Amino acid sequence: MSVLKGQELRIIGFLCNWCSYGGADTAGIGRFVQPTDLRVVRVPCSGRINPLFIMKALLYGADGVLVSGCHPRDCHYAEGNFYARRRLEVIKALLPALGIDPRRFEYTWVSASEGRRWQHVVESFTMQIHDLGPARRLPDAPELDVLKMVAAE
Amino acid sequence: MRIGVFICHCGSNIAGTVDCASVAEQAAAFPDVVFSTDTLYACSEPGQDAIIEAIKEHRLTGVVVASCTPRMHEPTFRRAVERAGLNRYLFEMANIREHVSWIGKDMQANTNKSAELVRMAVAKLRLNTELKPKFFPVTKRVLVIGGGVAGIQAALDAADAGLEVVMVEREPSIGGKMAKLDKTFPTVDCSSCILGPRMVDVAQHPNITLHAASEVEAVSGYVGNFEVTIRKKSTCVDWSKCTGCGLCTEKCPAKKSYDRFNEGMGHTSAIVIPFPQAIPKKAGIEKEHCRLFRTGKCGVCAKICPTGAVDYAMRDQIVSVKVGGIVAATGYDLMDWTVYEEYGGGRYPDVITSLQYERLLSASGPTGGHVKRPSDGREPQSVVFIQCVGSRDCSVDRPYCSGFCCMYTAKQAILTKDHLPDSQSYVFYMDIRSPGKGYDEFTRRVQEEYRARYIRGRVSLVYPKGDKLMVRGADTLMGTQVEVEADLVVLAVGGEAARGAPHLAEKLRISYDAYGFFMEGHPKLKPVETNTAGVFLAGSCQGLKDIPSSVAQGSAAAAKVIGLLSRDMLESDPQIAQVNAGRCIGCGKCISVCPFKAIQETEARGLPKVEVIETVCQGCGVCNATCPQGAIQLSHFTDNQILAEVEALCRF
Amino acid sequence: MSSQHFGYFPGCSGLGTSLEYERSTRAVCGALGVALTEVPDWNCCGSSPVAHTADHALSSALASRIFAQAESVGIADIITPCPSCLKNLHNALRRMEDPLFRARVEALTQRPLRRAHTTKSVLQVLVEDVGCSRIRDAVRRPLKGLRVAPYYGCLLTRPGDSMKFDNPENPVSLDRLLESLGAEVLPFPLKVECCGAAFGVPARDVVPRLSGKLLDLAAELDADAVVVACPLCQMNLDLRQDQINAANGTRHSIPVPYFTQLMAYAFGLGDEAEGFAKLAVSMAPAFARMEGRAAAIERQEREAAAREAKKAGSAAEKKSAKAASAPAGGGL
Amino acid sequence: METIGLHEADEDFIREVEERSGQALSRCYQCGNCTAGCPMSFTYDYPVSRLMRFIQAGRKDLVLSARTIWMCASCETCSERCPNKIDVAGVVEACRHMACRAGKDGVYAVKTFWDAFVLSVNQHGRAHEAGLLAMYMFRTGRFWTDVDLAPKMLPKGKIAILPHRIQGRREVAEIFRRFREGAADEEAVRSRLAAERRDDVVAAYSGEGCP
Repeated sequence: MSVLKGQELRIIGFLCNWCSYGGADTAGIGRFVQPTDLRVVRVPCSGRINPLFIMKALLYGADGVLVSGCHPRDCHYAEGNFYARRRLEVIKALLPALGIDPRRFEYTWVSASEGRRWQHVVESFTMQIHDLGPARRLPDAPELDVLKMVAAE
Repeated sequence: MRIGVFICHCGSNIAGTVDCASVAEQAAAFPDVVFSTDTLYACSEPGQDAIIEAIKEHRLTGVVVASCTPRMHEPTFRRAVERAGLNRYLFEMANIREHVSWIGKDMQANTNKSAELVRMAVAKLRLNTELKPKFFPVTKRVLVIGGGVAGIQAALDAADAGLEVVMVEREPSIGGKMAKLDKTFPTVDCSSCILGPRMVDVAQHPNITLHAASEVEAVSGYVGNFEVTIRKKSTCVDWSKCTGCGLCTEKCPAKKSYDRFNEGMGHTSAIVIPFPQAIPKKAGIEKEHCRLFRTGKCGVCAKICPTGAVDYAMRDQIVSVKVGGIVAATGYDLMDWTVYEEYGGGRYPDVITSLQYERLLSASGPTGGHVKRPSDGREPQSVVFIQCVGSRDCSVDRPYCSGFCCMYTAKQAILTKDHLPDSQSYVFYMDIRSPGKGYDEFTRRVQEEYRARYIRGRVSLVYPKGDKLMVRGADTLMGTQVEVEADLVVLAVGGEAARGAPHLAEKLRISYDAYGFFMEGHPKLKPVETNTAGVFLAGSCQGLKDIPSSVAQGSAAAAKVIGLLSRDMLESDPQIAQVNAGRCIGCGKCISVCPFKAIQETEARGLPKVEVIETVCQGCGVCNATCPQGAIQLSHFTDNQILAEVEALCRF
Repeated sequence: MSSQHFGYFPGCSGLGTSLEYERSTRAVCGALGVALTEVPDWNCCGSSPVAHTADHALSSALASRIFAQAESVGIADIITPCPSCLKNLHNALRRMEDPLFRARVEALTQRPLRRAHTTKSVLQVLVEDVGCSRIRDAVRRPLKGLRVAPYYGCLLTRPGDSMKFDNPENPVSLDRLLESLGAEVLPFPLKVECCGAAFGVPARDVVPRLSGKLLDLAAELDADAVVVACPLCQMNLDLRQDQINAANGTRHSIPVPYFTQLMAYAFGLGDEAEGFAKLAVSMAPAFARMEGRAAAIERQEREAAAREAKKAGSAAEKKSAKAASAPAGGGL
Repeated sequence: METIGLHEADEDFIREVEERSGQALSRCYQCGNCTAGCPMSFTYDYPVSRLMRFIQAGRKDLVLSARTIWMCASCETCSERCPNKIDVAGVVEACRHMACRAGKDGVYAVKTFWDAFVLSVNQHGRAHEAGLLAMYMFRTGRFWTDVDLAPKMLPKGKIAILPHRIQGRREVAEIFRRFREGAADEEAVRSRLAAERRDDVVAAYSGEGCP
């Protein structure tokens, strides 16, 4: 079992529970049609997202990784998304060094009321990944030292 | 682990575009899954019973339900597995409705995606552990932010139930928008007659502490134990001495000051008691109008005050208070209608807002209840009401219906006829929205009995011609352009979230929508809750509503707070950070990033370590992502658990 | 100043019905140091009639040739006095941002544009690039006492979303400009209402009705003149004023000068630049009224100044008396 | 009045108006603001808001034969004030273009005047006011059109008797010729671009939907 061959690519989304996961729910409740590629991992806060998650996902074969949290200043945990932003910027800057196209990773902010915005985010990110095509697979990617380095950022 | 998987059809909501039986079949092959089935409605009583049965029959030690969003039914299923004797955290959900079946119609792709989401849930569940909540004491006091009718209702209900209430009101008096209204629909009873006594109740209730002319400065803490800082703004009058005699307002020489309570329809003094029924009935100086503050010369009020209450050097005061729950009831403001340049953009004195018109109609208003044009004081004969100014209008980014304008305009047309029997009212409307008890009958009465002319169409232009205003609109039912000569034009200006609402939301850590309205916990089932435990909503801050609905929400929010604070101890969420002391190097990075100051330094065998204060930690996991050693882990969302989900997706 | 050098597109009417607009524009720009280089061998902008009946690609192709001609003398930014031309040049640039549309236009012109172009109205350049303070400095004969109704017409600021000039419903740039000439600018609530446009020829009842309303309002406000920025508006209000009067039974005699003519007058640039002789309704009575009012205003001002001086004098006297009687060191 | 069969709506017509104007017609909720502000409304057979409704209902013949689309002065008051941000004037214009293509007569005097203007530009490269007015009078037989204006204009030199012929008038005439021969037709241009492998342009265009 895998993504549908020739139709889907492997896209993982890390969504904070309070805003973006709610926004994705709102999009669902509104029946806003979206591409089926994305699989969502729910985390309490975008600040919970360890860079390791994203690096591992990309090295283990994800074609794209999307992170979405609350809008700046609207964080359920007051300031978690500020920490997230700093870390996610570092990741984006590091990806080329690992031979990964930085366009395979994006982060954005979607609130629980923004179903339409979520639909748009999913559509455009999925289109972006399809434009890039499937990523090179590293089925037995070793634990790279760089991962630990990133995690320590 | 022995895992059971339940794939919910949700009637046809999921089964319509997902082959649930196939998903169940695929799930049976996932690691540790010993039982897998599909079920019509997992959340129904037979559905839950079936889960409990299966747990017992197959000796399950973990359960996955694939159905709707966990934000909806995770608590339901956790209770179910608990009833079967499992720890409630040995449960995972896969969202195959909002994230799958409702956003696409491709059965094959949806079925496949659903199976993958179940695989992720199973992979995570295999690493789940039993978690047990802790208990902590609550502060039996509630903060009500906003002293409009919704806040007043919430405060009185909570206070009557025996809770201590702290009310914070930004304006110098409570009463909110309702205090400015002359009459209310559809009964046309006097607004201040029904609100006034309740305002007095607030002032006199032994359980209520009122801070008027005050704002919430900061909020910290969490449900049951919030720490609130209140800024009491300087009014330059010591309210402990002020008797509200009003002598200062009579003697104040700055008589031409902008009258905020009367929406600028009249003038007032710079030291002012907002209105006769004000609660508290205390004077305050509006510095931007006061001669002393503007020119350095005056001081009349200080000289005249019989109790010596005036203190020009008075400063803002900061007050701190501990509360267990918070009700936000900050109401609304009118949108800035001056963007409508085609209606004069504020340049024509006889084009006024409906709230300004309320003040002209009110016996306590600047004209003593005589309807007079602001420009020349003449009684208007022809009054044109324009609906949907700043409502249902994408061009000014206000696409929503304000909900109450149709009704108050009908009321104002009736009152116009009552005040001026020879007058003629014209109401330009797009649709008459009057769903409410007695509401539609009311909008019929204004047309049938009071002979207001209702014209279905918008107005494109208002311009002065002589001492009249020409109103050019359309009557779409006749299918033609129409013009009316008006003496007075009243704009039914739509509402928007109160000034500064998003800023307050950020302090309360609750969500708000694109227009600044606060987000309720669930649009149907949690109308007064927020996603932040212990914070509740009442009135128009959640979305525009009329007085009956605001009052109902005030009571509902009070009931929620009373329920919350009826317990002596609250359960803490065990999904919090935990420190592996063996791996911790005591670097303190987690301490510096924790938004709740829930981590503190400690020592073990002479080495610096950290520990988590369990009832303070809110479970955001920022520390987890910061720790260079992976020593601090967020329970139920550990690195390994999340990586297991990632791996389940990528490795297969 | 190098930034104040523009390509200049006079528009077809500048050679005929709006000669005075064209001439005064050149004179005023010259006086203010705005260098104009006429687009060589320019053609019709593809204005309303073409856009009206044919197709956007055809009208934009005509506009595109103008920009191509400008490129041939190294110019990218074009200004024009005519709002109708402005609208068409502006819309052509906006539509050509779409690659397919651009390809369609190029299929007609066979002359692809190589540079990024902009287009603005003369009014916008005078208000935004030159600025009212420089205009005020250039005034030799202030229009003190002249009561003017500023009439923008419907096209100058529309479409508001893309034109990005002034407020589309309540523009004030012309008001400010006329104020800086010293005129008394009346609030003219119909300042963006339509005058009847080119319907003067094919539908005779249109202009008397629409332009008639404007003249009625101007008369009600006791305006000496209605000041315009559009050749079509000017023609309807001025040239057709007798037609309007005949149709409506009114007896208006309100001159309708272009704002540039009043600028030329205020700057003292001479009869040829002012071109008031070209107007159908004479400006002479308006100027006579202006001078009468100016004299009255000056008289009042003189009297007020005298009163003020007297008051100040007596206050100073009192003050000095007080200071003399106050004990030493009693000051601040 | 005739009963209108709602099921007979011409969906292709609706789509074509939407495509040509770039406006989503379903956004119109019939508030009437366009009618309310339209200065030319008194000359119409149908006020603008009803025209919008007819388009929504797919009444192609009625719309393309309407006097309204010819009498619109393109002042854009409707577009500026539409609460749904519909470029109403653009929709009317699209209908007028379609009516021209469909060979509709339109309002004779108005169409003749526009045609005279276009012809003048075609011939000289610029519009020649006197010439096009003469052509208009000749074609419509309205010989007294604005003769009262001549005495006001002639002595002041405000009428150019002879046309200003530009040097590039042949170039301008070529533009008109290519247009008549369909060089700017969307389909033709698109397929030519595809042949030239200008995929970027084609893709960019096909992605275009409602604003």
